[in-house]
Amino acid sequence: MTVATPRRVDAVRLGLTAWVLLVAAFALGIVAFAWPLFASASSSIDASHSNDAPWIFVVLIPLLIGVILAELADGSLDAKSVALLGVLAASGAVLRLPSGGVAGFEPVFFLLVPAGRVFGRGFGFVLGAITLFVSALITGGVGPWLPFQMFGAAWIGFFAGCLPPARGRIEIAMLAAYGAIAALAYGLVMNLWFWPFVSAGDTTVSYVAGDSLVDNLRRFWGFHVTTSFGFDIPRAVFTALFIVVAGRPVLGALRRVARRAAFEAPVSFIDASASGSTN
Amino acid sequence: MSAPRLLHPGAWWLWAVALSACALRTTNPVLLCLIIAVAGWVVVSRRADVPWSRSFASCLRLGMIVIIVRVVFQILFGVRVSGMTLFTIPEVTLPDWAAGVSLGGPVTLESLMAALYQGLRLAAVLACFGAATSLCSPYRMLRALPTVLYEAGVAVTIAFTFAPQAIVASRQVREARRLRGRSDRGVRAWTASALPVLEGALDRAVALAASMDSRGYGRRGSSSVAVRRRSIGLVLLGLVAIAVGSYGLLDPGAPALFRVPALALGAAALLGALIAGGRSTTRTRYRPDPWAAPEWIVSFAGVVAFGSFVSVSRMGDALNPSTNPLEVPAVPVLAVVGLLVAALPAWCAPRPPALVAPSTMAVAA
Amino acid sequence: MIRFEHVTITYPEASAPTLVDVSFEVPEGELCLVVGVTGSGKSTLLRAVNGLVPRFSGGVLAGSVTIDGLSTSAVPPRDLADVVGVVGQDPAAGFVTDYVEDELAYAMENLGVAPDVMRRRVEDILDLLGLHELRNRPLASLSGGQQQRVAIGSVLTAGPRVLVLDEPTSALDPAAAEEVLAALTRLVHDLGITVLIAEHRLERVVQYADRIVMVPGDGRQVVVGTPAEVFGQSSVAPPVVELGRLAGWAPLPLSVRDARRVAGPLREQLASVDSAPFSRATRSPGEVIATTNGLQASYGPVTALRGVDVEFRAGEVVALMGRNGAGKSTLLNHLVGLREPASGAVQVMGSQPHRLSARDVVRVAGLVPQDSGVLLYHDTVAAECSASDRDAGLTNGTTRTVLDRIVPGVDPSTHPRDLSEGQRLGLALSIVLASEPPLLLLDEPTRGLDYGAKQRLVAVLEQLAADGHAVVIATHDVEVVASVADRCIVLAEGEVVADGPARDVVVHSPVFAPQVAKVLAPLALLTVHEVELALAVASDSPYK
Amino acid sequence: MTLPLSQTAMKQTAMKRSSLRRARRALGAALLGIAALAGVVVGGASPAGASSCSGPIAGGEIRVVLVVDASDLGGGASATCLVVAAGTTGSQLLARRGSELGTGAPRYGSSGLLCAIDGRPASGCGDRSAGGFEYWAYFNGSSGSWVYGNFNPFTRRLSDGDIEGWRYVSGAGNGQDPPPRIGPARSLFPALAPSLPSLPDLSSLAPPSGAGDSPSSGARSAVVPSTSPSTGEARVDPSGDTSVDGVSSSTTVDDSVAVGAVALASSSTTHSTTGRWIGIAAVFVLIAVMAGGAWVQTRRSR
Repeated sequence: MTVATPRRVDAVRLGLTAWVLLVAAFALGIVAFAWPLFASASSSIDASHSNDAPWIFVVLIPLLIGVILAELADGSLDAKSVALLGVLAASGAVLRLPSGGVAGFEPVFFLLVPAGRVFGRGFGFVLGAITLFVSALITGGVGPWLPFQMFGAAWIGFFAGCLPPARGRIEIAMLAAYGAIAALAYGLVMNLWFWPFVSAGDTTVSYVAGDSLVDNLRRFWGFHVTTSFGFDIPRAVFTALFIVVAGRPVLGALRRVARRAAFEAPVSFIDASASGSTN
Repeated sequence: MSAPRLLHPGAWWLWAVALSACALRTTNPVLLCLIIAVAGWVVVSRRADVPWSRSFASCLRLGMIVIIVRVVFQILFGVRVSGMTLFTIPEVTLPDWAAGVSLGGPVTLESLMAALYQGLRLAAVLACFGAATSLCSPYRMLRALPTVLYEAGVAVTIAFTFAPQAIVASRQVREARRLRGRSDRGVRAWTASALPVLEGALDRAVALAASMDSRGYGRRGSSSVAVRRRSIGLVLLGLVAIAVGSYGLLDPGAPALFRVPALALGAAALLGALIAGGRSTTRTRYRPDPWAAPEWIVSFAGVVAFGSFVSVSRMGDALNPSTNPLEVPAVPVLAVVGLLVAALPAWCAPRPPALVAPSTMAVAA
Repeated sequence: MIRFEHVTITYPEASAPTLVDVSFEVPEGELCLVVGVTGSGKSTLLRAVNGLVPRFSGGVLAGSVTIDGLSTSAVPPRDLADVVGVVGQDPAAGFVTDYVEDELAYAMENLGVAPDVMRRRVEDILDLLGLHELRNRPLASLSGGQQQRVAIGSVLTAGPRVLVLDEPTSALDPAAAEEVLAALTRLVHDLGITVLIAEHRLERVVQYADRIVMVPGDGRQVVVGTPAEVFGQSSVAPPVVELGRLAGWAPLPLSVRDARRVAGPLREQLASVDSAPFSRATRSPGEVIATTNGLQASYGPVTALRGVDVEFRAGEVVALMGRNGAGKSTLLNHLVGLREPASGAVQVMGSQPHRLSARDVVRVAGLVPQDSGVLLYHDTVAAECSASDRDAGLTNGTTRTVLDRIVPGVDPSTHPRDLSEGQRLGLALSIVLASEPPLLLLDEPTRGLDYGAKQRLVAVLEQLAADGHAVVIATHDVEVVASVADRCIVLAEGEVVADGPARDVVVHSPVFAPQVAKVLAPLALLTVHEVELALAVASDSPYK
Repeated sequence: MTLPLSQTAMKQTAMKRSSLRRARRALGAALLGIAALAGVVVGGASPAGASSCSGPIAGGEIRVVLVVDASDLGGGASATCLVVAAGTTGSQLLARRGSELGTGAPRYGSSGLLCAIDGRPASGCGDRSAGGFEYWAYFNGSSGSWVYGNFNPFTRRLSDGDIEGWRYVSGAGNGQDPPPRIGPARSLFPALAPSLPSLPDLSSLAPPSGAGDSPSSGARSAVVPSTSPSTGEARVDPSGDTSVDGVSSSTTVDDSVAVGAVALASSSTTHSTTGRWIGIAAVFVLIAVMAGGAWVQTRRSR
């Protein structure tokens, strides 16, 4: 019974290419999400084809996610990881159902964070992406925002896997804090992408292309506060609460299965003819 | 009119994306309404009788909500453009931590119309997406994935299969709570039921993995070095192109070539990488969806519509009628014709077969 | 075909090896049955055949396992897919896709079989297993038997020479089990496939087996041989074999048919004896505890119950029988108040269960659901026990004492999900029993239990009935019904088609009759034990 | 297990029905929305009234001069003094000017970028050019010299005595872009004086101090009246506008602007509105047919 000190599982290992891709994806992600802030007045974003840029990203992001998934999958995504991914993604999607996918009550992270924690970064990344994809397909909520949600969730899972080692209460506290922050950041970033659409044109909180970064930030903050705090704060609180309440058993369950599925478990054949084979 | 079969999902998505691209190019309410109508018409006449075909309706509702939100937004935060004042709401200025934005003031017809147009455009885009999702089965979509994404696809399929069982399980667990003399209602019950469901799920995953393993999962030809090099090269090329593209997107000084073209190149390269990587696996597909005449027609219809919109936008402002001063939107005949072409799939696409839907989507409802 | 040579398997973090020095060989085209008590390592043995143990589970395998000349130490399971097909206990748990056809093709897709070949094989398998009318159905909409057949088909399409099944029929009703076994025998006889089956329900499979591998567990040597040889000495044996032993028949009959052939003399000998005194239904049912009248229930379009009138009395054990979907579970759910009757009334101890609060219901009626696992959601047995005490507001330790009465010696620190089937059922049962509900309902309690566990369960039920509980078991297991039930209610299409003393109902039903009754029909003897008694009487009857 | 199955089955059928119904309702709703929209579009814009820049201004009002330089578009440069409510934003000021001169409201891109003033340029918005971008650069001259305004006309609130300038430039989109060619002189504000009816004597006018580099004739004449306190203010504007510079600019707008104004006016009023309505009607008939067809189909598939 190694519940006390489980070895750090890394269900999906990251090769060099994977790392390159992830870094690139992260950079592109920043551009894709934050372009409204950096776009200058007369750059082509708001020139002739005014709203093309975000839609370009709507195409690019999924492609990038695809490439990353392919890279992560290449070899290191064995039956166990895939089965776990599928089942966890389904559970996440189901958890999301009672909230009807409404932003306010979003228990997705409550599963995603511990899973990323237990099964490692790569797994967290894939799980985040797949969970939101599945729940979108199940609730029929496929839309231009989907790639961005997948992307955001993927990173939440990823960084959950990057958290420093800790045990017991500290671990739970850390996860809860991370969950809350992640939830807030998620909402903020989603808004940042969505902002120019909802409030393009002439409102006091609307995105004005080419305005100074500070002013746009100010207006964005205004937009965020006035529109989304109502959802984001409760979501963050819920996530943290969930992790505090159910975090320990969930972690326990995940570690149990990590043990039972025997990732990296010692396998050996003692045999006259052949011996010492590995998985 | 071929025999009943499911059209290749790729065709539907091409069509839908082209249509939504049309919607993105215009704020002309007439055209936008026509786009929505076309999408609806095609969906109604070619959707299979399956749960996920409902998503179009929900997308329409969502669209309505978006319009309303956009208008309300305008009323609350709208900067007061001159024009015919409809009514006035008291001004409020939020505290500084909320960026000191000011709400309220006189609301003019012009501003409302502008908001309405924008909302309508978003609604139209949503309708297009809804059309795509309700027209093609997610399962087919997964089967159409490039083979390098096979693992991810399998994970999603498993999730589909498992989701309804998880729901059933959670109900059983809630009942079980009652059997143990605990309340089976309220958030607490819900949370408490989540854990056993999760545990069951995990046990299930282990069993599933064993079954997959013993059924040859992950038995793929080791991707040859050449192929691997090629796909990695493509990926890197794509990344560079994208980097350049997004730089050009943000810097006014950059030449036009550094913008959309670069990004398009990047996208193409990534797509190429995905497909090239696919060659390396020894996996085969059972009864892959054909790409035949109907597929060509459907995707072509979408492209035609888009083309018509592009040429119209070349000719003038008909696609973006002015709201200040408010003017009666012109109706560019060419665009209308293009959209009518986009409605052709309602007749050209094969009828879907009567298939029994798996319980996934149903239970999710 | 399958050769085990001095195989010893030790799991990681396990103190003792699970299998010790197992050696046997199964020639091509045989149907080999693996028997043994729960936890004896049957599953481990089966999973070692294609190398899932130790490759998947981790652990150490000493010795060698060779399949068709391939050693599992050299070839990983996925590369054995076209040599060995493995079907797990719960077929549904192994499904990857959502539609029958895709599921059948799945293995071949992994193997990279050419599309046209794939298509042909799928068609073949569809016909071979009689699945063709189900080809477009979603897997979730299939019955248990159909699912099991699809699971078998889904490994067969890879074209394996060996098929390994872990308890393929234990969760099925008799009819569905027949479907599956018929399909299996066809595979053995027509395709010459080697089949390795582990099964608790010996009475269902023994007659098809060419060879038996008996895993005694706790490190003793496995016994391999023909059924007759093995059952000559084995502790676990189907009733018909035990009857054969009792009557000293040789060779031991394995099927009802064989037994009937040689049972003539025994029947004559017993004909004189009036079976009444041995019918164990001497308990006098007490006052009425629960009644339903005109109970209707429906899920949307489908009607689950139509006008059911039954009553349950204190101190009787009632068996609820019928096909899957006949409405057994629905009736139980109504009795415990999980569902509100669409029309008609349910009365338990004079109150309507669905009106009661959760706390009060458990004092009136308790239900052990089909998957007893759902009752358990703490991480140790101890936690479960104390929690159940708290829930029912009992003095601490009550549940634990009940548990010790039912399954003694369960380590309180183990995780409920790591318990054996029998232990888990025991735990669930004791949680329900802790608050001593006068009405006790069990849904499929014997699923997955070996003979020993069943006998213990029967004993417990007897005890409960004696204590004045009204016990209702919904089950397919005719042997258990025969040995414990006083009254038997048969449901079909949501209607009560038979309600009377178990003996009368069971004996005259071709489906529900236990093996002994089938052998000795028209005599109304149900169990080997009764035959023993009857013989005792007959031997000193005036006729001799 | 049968009960989950039967339930899902039941749910499926139920959902199918409801989904069709929803789809139909949604289509209907869409049509309604369209009708409402069509109804609304009929309403036109009515220009707001204006008060005098040379006359006394009421409390809560401010005087602002707005310089618009469209020389690069073949238009002239003009300065207009306007009296507006305190807290008016730059965009509102532009709109107000448009309505006072009858040259129509400015055109904005959907991202909020100012595309055209007085209908110039007729199409395009911040397009690229050899020199970088062609766009309307925003300046503030309250300090007495033009400062490239890195601010947002929608949120920039004006105060009394502000001088705002727009020039259509071709530049990099930064402070290097050239300012309007009319200098932001205080003299652009007309002196407050009683209005005596007389005709302006344009010939006797001297170039203004601090007028921008190489002012065009149109530009010079435009600022003249305000520089000579003796004359200029005193005249009733034909358009009933008593604002002196309103007059001056309106009188001195060179032909191109006049033409532009006419064109713009016609474009907003006289061009075949009826034709458009017919087109719209046709499309909506089409939509109605589709919706009807869809409704029938869903009905049949029930």
